[in-house]
Amino acid sequence: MTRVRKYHLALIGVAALILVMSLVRVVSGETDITSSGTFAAALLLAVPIGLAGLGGLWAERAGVVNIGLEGMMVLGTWFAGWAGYQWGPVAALAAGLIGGALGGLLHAIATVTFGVDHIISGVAINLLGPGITRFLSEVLYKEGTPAAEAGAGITTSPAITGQTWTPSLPVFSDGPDLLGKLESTHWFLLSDVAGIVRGLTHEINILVLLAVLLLPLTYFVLWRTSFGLRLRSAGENPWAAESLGVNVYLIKYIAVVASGALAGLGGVFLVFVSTKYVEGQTAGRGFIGLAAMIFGNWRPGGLAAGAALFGYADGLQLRSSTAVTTFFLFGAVLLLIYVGLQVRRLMTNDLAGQETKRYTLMAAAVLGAVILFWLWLTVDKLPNEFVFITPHVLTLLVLLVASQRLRMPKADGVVYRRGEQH
Amino acid sequence: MSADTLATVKPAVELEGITKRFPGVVANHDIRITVQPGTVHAIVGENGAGKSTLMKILYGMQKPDEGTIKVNGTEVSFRTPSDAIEVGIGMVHQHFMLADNFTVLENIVLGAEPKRFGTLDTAAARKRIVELADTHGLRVDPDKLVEDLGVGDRQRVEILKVLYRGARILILDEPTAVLVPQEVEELFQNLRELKAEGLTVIFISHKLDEVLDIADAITVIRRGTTVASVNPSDVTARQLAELMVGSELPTPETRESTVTDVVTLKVAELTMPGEGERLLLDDVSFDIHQGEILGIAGVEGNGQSELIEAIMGIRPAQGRIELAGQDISTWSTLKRRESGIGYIPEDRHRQGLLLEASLWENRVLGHQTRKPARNGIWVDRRASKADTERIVRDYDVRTPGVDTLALALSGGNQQKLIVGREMSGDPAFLIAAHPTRGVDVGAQAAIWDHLRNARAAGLAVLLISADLDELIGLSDTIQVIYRGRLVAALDPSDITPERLGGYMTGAIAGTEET
Amino acid sequence: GGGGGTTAASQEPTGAASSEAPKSDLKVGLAFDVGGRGDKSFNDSAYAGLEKAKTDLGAEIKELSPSADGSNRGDLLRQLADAGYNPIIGVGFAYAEDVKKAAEEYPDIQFAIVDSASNAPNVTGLLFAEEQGSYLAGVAAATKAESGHVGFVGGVESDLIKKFEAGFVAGVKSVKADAKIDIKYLTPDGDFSGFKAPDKGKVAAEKMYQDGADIVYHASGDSGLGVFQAAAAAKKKAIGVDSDQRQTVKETDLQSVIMTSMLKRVDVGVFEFIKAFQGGAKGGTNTTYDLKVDGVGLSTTGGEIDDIKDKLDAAKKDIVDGKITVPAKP
Amino acid sequence: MPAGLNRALLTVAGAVVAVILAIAICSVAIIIAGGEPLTALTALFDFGEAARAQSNSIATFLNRAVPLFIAGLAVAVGFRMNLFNIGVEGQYRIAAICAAYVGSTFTAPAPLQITVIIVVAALVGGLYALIPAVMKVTRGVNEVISTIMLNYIAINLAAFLVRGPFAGQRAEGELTVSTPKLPDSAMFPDLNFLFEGFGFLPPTRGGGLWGFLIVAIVLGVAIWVVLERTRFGFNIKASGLNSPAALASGVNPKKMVISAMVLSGAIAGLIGLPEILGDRGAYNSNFTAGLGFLGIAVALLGRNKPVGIAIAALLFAFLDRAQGALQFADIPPSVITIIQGTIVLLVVVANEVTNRIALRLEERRAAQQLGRNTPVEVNA
Ligand SMILES: Nc1ncnc2c1ncn2[C@@H]1O[C@H](COP(=O)(O)OP(=O)(O)OP(=O)(O)O)[C@@H](O)[C@H]1O
Ligand SMILES: Nc1ncnc2c1ncn2[C@@H]1O[C@H](COP(=O)(O)OP(=O)(O)OP(=O)(O)O)[C@@H](O)[C@H]1O
Ligand SMILES: [Mg+2]
Ligand SMILES: [Mg+2]
Repeated sequence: MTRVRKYHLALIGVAALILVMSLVRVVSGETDITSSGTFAAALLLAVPIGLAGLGGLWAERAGVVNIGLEGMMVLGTWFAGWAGYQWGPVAALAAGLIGGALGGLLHAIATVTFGVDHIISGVAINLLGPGITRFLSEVLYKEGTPAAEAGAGITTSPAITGQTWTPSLPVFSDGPDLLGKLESTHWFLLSDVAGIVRGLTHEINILVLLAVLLLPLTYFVLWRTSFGLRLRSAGENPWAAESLGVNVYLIKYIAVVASGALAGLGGVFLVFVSTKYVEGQTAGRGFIGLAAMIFGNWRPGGLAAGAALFGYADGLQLRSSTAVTTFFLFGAVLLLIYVGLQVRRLMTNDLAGQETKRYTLMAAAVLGAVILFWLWLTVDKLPNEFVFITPHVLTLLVLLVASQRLRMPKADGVVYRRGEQH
Repeated sequence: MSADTLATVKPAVELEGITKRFPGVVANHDIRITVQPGTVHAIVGENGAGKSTLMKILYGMQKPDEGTIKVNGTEVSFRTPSDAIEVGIGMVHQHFMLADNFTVLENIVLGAEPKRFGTLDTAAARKRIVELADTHGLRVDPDKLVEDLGVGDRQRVEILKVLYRGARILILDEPTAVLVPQEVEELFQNLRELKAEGLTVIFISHKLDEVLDIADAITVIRRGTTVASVNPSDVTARQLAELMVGSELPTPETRESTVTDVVTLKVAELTMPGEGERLLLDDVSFDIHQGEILGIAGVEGNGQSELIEAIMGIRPAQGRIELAGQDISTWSTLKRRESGIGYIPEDRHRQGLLLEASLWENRVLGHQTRKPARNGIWVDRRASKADTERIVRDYDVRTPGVDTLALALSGGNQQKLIVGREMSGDPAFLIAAHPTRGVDVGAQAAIWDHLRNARAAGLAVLLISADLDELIGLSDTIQVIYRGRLVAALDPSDITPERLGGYMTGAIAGTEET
Repeated sequence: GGGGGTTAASQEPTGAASSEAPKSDLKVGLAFDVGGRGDKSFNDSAYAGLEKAKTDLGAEIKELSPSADGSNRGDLLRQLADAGYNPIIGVGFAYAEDVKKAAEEYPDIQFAIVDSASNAPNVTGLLFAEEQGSYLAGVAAATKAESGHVGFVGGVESDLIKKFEAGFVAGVKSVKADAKIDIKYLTPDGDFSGFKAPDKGKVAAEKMYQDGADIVYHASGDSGLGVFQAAAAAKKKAIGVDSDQRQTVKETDLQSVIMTSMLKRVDVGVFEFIKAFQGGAKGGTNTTYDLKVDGVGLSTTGGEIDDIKDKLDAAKKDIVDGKITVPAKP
Repeated sequence: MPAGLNRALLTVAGAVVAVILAIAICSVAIIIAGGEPLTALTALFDFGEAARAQSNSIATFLNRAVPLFIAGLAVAVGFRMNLFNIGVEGQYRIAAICAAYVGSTFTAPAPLQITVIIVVAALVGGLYALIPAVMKVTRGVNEVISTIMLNYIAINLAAFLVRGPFAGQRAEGELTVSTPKLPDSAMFPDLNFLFEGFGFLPPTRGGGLWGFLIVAIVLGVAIWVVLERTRFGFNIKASGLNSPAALASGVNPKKMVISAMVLSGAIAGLIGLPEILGDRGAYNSNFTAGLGFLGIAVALLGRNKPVGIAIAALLFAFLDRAQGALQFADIPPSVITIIQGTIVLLVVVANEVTNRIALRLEERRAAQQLGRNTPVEVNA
């Protein structure tokens, strides 16, 4: 019952969001707000973040904080590049997964077996990941090696051989491309929806498909199977799990290794996009993924929303520095909607007591809306540095509004020892 | 049950020469116990006697260093709890082992999940749980989150967990510590039913009259060794206690009233909103006078913790709190403590101690801004250590020294340190929440003496305890708290634990007597 | 990470054993920019020059890479100096200060710095007129782009990359004053991940192509791969940078989209400096490798700009003759 | 106190074993890379032939340790109360650029000028750390994410400032963007005279030993005193060990979060100063980045205690210094990063193991002295 309602609420929310976006697009004339290109870019940029976040989710649901995602992702990129140039994309996928999983295994050994503080172990892995990969490059890709002949340098692997498959939604997003045609008409709402759908279905990387499928799969495994129940119990109350005969150590090992593999998969994705390993190409995405997961309240759906927000903001700023200023307008509209809702609530039921606080909040919201609107009118183009931080600022703002509802697994980050309850 | 029938049936559990050593401690030494099937077998002993350790060994959570375990006549050796579950042993732990964020159903099926096509078959699980609950009279809502449940419900969930696994031998480690008499009676009713169905129950409790009430056989453990096996019909509670400790039983009786008419603490119209419409505290008002101990009786979760925390300024609440005529309701916790409020928290490990810090640092805790701990912006280490030594002496804290880490002390000694600390600095008002919970009889008596002496010297005390004997014995007045309201004021001199329990569970409607 | 760039120049790395080389007591030290030896780019280009000095001039060489955060640049220079190397070359403008300090400390040793000017008596600044080469790239782009719409993707918004942008814009405008030029940088100055983000390069270039740009010029290191991919997907063209990327990029489908590349001959600069040192030259001057000395230029592999050779040559001549001054700042 | 001594000895033994193990593991890596582990080891200790090379090496080593030490301190202050200030990275960048700029706007006698710069740096770092602190106490925002986000924001902000409002003059052909040069009175006097004192050849200024070392030592002692001897330090420790207990004891958790975070940020603000006041004389785009992240490793390695952090910083700096030396020996310098990561991991594992042994010993000792380990004789 409640689940159905939640699901409906989410749908209504998405619909409302698209409506507002469409409105903002029409008012500002920035087509990139809902263009298929932006959404394709958002998908491209969101996937590695989402995969890292999924990695974090698996580990933290089992009670192990994984701040080493970045290091594991780096391992994933290197191994994917190394295997990919020799044996093709499938090998790259497998090797990247294994590389990340090895990082996860290290984390598991340190935190689960030796009871090392999770943050410390993660930090060490973040040091080790780049160190090991650089070392491997220095050994395997140095001048005179076969790899170097094939185009490797110390900072890059040779390109992956073979093709990866990029399917599209037939007829709608490809060939006749009905959605593309609809998008180019720039009709209110219709074109926006068409652009969004087309962006998400046109020539998508096969790994994107895999990554997107991993979200419901993770939900299914963690919330619908007995294995998932055991895994989550290790994050909520490992002692209870232990007392019921659950092998908590094993569960944690599996979870953390899977976590590393998922982060590694994020690395593989980066390699597939750039067709080769490029040193430093992860650029902190492991951390952002972790943030997306916390943002998403340790749930796959929320995590996807966090990654999507980040990817969207990043894609939009990359495509159009000016479109970013419409976020001012967007914020103003949201604040006005908030005020509207509050006013309606005031009309219908008069709750005494908290009135002054509510009025101040509303006044602040109105003021904020006015300021944002004024900013939107006056600012044509932000300095690039401010454009670059759009996703980060948005994340912070959303957290400011929503973070009090977050609830992390109860035994997350707790060092668990068999037979020692604290 | 006659002796002949017992002899023909194989014992459900036989423990032979069990020995378990921890670093520095021999928790169990050559333990021998035989438990007959279809009986309730009680194990009693002081704190730290080794009861829980023994049960953990029987449940496969710890491995014995020596000795053999036989279940239904066959020797077994457990590596993990699953091995024990396999042969039909289930355990309800001293501290609840539940995941708060899971539903009742999830907690119950964890580790023994019914599956369908690889997924968790919740429908089947729900059906089975409802069935079990019905047959054993253990009513629960399988889809509720455990965090929303009261203690009694949680206890039932724990028992269901065990039954769900088809256990024929149940271990209950101090199941009644947190229950009110009515709930205890309910539990015992359940246990009798289980027994009638042929299940075996091993039962641990410090409450000896309960033991005598329910048990078919009793084993006494002292310092890790079985010292006696007795028949409940042959002993009195007092004899049993003397077997446990080898000394006289103390009683928590107040001698003469020392209540004055000076109000030390005045609480007026204290209200604390909860989630939604429910109020955690609803218009709570009372006075405590100099030299008075006010006992608060109530089933856990009816607002006691909130009341304490509101008075301490840890949680915000509306209403007025006055200490010696001064309104302190807007003060910080620190200022309240400085102005003379002492606080013995209900959970010493959570709120009372820094386990990984030394004793003298624990002495400083809560007294950072006062002598002897304070010296300007500095912590006065020398004076703090000296004063800790005084507490160790006066309160008989058994420790090698004041630099020892708090975690190296036994529970009773930790509690004595906390009591000593909170009595230091001449408090005018003391909150004592479960001051003797889980503390053995010797330490209990010492703590009661300290409370009585301080009261005689004019201390006002707010006493909260689940131990109704303690509450009745120590208090000058008892207030009953029920769903955040004070529903009855009672005179401890003419109240029985049973009647008190009636008020606490709402079975008797609140009337203002006295 | 100073340079925007990819591979070393066209000359063959000579693997000749040093025993065959003429003997001399020349000891040359070189300190790379972050990324270090083997980056197939800026650093390797410098190394090619160094290696040529080894084979042609019989120099003993030592090359060092800095730590990942570049904090030990100054230290590397001193270590080379202490070990008796002379001359010593710092690769990348990030060395400017450290070279200056080291030069003061070791007045008897000659230093060179790539990509930065210097006025110290024993330092030679090896400068490249990226804006001139980029101007030609701009001319080529504007001439070839039928839509009159081109783009520029910069890796990091540093002043060095802005030189590329300035020259490119000037070149385009010289052909079509009303041309539309999209410009995008991937990261701000100080965050060098913009040289290592092919995905971002791809997104930025994709947008330009979708908006109608025909040709996109990149100065974004490894991120350029993304630009080429976007070009291939849009079936349009791109311009490479630093080295002849049509040769150094191994993927055949990407090679064909690289219309030309703006060459920056760091190898030439390094080698010429060492040679001059051997000839007894002293520092205190800045040498600019510009169009005149072919320190910068356009590559012709693939022959896609052969048809506009005249136009390019004319532009080049105007610059060399000083008729056109290409701006170095946007 | 023998228990304490025991523990210290155990800890040291554990750390030594861990370092040796780490070196062994890396030796394997070096052999795989076709190198000689022994050569690598000598390279670690090879401070050069010439007297000048040696003093340069020592200066490099110590100069690297100073910011690492300060970064470790900054991180540790938060970590001691389970406050994960991942934002040291951003805090020190913002602080460094503001301090460098403010310092360049006026000229005063050296002590005053330097003091002002240090104060500005601490102030800005503290203020920047105040943002996540306020977000945490008012809105419950997890400081790990907020500080990660603020790091990116700080990097961009610094890039904006150094090119825009805070940009200084540049020579023609100079591509490094930089704040205006600091006046000479802002440069911290170096400690090169020490070399003479020890009979080494003093390095020249720039390559010399930064005077900020003194500030770091003073800071370390001050932080030690604050953490170990004052009420504030006690409250931090209590909050870290058991926050509900601290709360019940009257410690205001919000105030603690804010003050610890601000203190952490203020210390973080100083991380960039050794480099700016000792060498560069300005903030520029080559300013050393990543010290905040290394600080986390250093703090954890040093178990969040000033002395430990000092040792950890020296160890890291010692290893970092060898990057050049290793290349002279034709060994990939990335083994240093591997050694560092391995050491962090192994040392914390060793810590964990020895800690457990020490606690065991302590419990046993307590039990023995109380005679609890002898079961009573029972006359059944
Ligand atoms: N894991 C452990 N490590 C070290 N010592 C332990 C451990 N568990 C128990 N002990 C010791 O074993 C002794 C017996 O403890 P146990 O918990 O069995 O006592 P108990 O009889 O259950 O006491 P209580 O009545 O307080 O529950 C205690 O003195 C305790 O010090
Ligand atoms: N899991 C454990 N690991 C280590 N030591 C333990 C463990 N459990 C108990 N102890 C030790 O047991 C002793 C306390 O035992 P005791 O049973 O007397 O108190 P307690 O019953 O645990 O206190 P409480 O009533 O709070 O549970 C201490 O020395 C404590 O360190
Ligand atoms: Mg106990
Ligand atoms: Mg027990």
